[in-house]
Amino acid sequence: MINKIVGSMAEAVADLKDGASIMISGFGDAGAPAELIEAVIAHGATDLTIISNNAGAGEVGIAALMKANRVRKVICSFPRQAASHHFDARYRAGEVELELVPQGNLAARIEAAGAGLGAIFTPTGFGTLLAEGKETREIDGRNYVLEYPIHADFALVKARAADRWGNLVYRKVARNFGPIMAMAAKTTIVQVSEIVELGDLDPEAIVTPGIFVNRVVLNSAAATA
Amino acid sequence: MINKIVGSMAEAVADLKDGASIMISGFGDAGAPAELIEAVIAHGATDLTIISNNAGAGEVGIAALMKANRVRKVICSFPRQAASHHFDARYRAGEVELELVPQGNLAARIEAAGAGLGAIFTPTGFGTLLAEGKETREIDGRNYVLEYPIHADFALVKARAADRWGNLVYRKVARNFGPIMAMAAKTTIVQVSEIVELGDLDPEAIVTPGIFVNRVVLNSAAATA
Amino acid sequence: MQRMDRTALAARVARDIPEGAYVNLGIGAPTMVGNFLPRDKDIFLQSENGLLGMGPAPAEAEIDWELINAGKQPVTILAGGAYFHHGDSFAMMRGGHIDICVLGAFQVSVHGDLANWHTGAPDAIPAVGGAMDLAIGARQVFVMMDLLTKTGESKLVANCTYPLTGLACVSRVYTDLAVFDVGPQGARVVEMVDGLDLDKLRELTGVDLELA
Amino acid sequence: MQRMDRTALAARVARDIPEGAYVNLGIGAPTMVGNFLPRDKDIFLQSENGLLGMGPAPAEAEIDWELINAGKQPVTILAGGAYFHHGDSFAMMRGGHIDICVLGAFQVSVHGDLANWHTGAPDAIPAVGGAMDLAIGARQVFVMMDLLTKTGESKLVANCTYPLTGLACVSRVYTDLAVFDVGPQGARVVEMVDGLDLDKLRELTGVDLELA
Repeated sequence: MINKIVGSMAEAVADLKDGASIMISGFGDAGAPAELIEAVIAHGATDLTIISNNAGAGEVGIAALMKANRVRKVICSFPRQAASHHFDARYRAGEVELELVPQGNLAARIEAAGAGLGAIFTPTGFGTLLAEGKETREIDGRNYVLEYPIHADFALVKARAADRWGNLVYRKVARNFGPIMAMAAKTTIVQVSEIVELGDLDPEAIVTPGIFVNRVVLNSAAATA
Repeated sequence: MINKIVGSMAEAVADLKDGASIMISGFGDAGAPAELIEAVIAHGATDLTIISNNAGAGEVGIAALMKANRVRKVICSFPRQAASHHFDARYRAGEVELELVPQGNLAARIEAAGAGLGAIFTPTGFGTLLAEGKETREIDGRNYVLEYPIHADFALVKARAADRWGNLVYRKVARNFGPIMAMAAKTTIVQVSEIVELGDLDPEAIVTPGIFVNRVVLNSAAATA
Repeated sequence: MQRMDRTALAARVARDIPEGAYVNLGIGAPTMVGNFLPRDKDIFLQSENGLLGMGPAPAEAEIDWELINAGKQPVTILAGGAYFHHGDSFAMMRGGHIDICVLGAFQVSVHGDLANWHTGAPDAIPAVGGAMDLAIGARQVFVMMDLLTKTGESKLVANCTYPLTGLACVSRVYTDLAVFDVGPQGARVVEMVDGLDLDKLRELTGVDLELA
Repeated sequence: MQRMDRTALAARVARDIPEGAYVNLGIGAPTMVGNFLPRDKDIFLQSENGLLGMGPAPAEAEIDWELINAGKQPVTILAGGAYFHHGDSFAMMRGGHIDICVLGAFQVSVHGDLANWHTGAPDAIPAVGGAMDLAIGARQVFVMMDLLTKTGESKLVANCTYPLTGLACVSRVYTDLAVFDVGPQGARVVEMVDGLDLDKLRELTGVDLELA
């Protein structure tokens, strides 16, 4: 019997290594796997590359990783925001490298990794600073930039519910990067607020089939969501 | 008030032109919009390019288009099958051109069109006859073929249910190419066996949001499915 | 001459959005356009974080922090709305499925180049979000901005000096003093506030202008 | 020497599929492998037409022609199964998420090249389906075939003469007479039917062979 449900957040991230690349779902707080990130901090892994839309705000989640100085590099679209002070400080001190990627290219490059493409020609960013030095090509009268897939060792994802095979459904806009990150990482770890029996999720409405999920952990503190 | 529901199959395809490119959903009969194809035959448009997984089998659907000699070119992955005699005859007579595409490249090229990518490097087909003459590149130690998006003037799709904004849900494996074709065509026309009120479809479970759908028509003959 | 305030400008932009349009409203001032869309018409608001059919702000008691817009403000979903992931959301933009997006700007060139993500200041921490995807993806890009900076320089320019967001992507610029069409032919004045004339506008902007 | 029939061969392949594997079974003989997978273990069958968690054939009364496998035969879905569209289905393959696929073949080279889609006959109408995607996408590609053609030629070859499906993609070849590992080091014999020895097998195939 295959049961992808593990007993604790700590167990879920136990095999993290220093230097790992980690995708983290979320758009702001919605969909951010805060409890898994806490477990990463407790685990102690450092020199991490974080791939996420933001670089953390406030004091929890990615911001806490920043504060603990565990991050070597951030690949994201929107690092600077209200309360991104922990990232800002590390960045200004030269302690964290930033690869700034337009949000849609971030999504498309993550999708390309999940789908096994070698590279994609995307129109986004052509002629801008963010395409400097990159290969470009005119195709059918339009200009494109060649962008490469973003793979990761781990994806940390927040979903609403899962079964023991790792099938996932999400909640409202907390879905955001979860489904595409789950496809792009070697090991996908998901925190959910509900575990359901096999067959309880409508096969027509499963958003992430279990093939893309390695471990599921119940966030027992989830009062809402 | 926006209401994408049209009154008849004939009305749904009324603006077809000779020479149009048409994506047609379905994998075998599952998901094939047989009644919309009948309307295309009745409409009379000819010199069509058909993009579909198959090139028709038996006497209805794409096979009937073949029989009526309306098709100039087929882009598909699996033309030859039991009962593909109408395609076989046209092909052997030199009356229809065939662009044979591996099924996953067909899907990926349709997705690229829907997502606005200019081209993709795919590993499928590298070193085979189907990549002859195509640009290739080694990326991170793996070989890829450059493939271009497949756009179409129309997509004919079969779904299970729709609302007046064109939101769609499908049924079992009849889903297949429908969602990606809906995204890749200038005009997407969908036949469904049920029309529901706005709000009746669960927003978490809508597979094709209405933004990708132009017209919906009820297949009133749909006893099942 | 009577400048339009932000509210009036949002209402002005809203008047150009037809029923049936799929629309993305950028964060900041463009979000206000939503308040002026006619409630009796079906206009579809897309939010880049995975929502189509976005409704107005909820009552305090109904706030759900997993139902927010791209500016991270609480919103609602209309009957007929749908959720989707980020890949599909940006496919909507990049694939040309969004009819109109409304963005703010630091500068717009008379040919439609857009600069709205980075001041170019050496100590600035840049952030781009979805601006570049929207700029080149939406069929029509509307910009909403003050015509002049606080120090009186025109933000409608012959050539952008700030780092670009997208090339030749803006079609219309709504400002507090005038509305312009921009594009290959240069800038055309669609309308001006009372008390302003073409010569005065040329003087304020320093760019070639014709009436539309 | 006792050739394995198709049924025995399917059972043999099934023994090498571990619990937890995500598996795609090609159309034709490979589909039979599903009949020999242990029912008490969770092995996940993917069907390229948009189904994961495929179950056995239904009773006659339960047949649903919108629940079919890639060979267009009626199947069932297990509790815990999921439907998805063709884009996601082939992302599963191409993206390396399928652990094992089992395919038939016209020829396999000792280095793992696969030819299984086209005889190369000038009058043949070619069809490729998902074979090329599976060949290069699955982490392990198992081939299931007779070792010899009806006229006695080996289908395990030094170099394929039929048009290729994929290069260096096959890891293991299950035949009626022997099981081979193929790859960069050439072909290694994993097992043979009773009454066969390495010399005889070298003679039958005409290729370099070593014991694994």
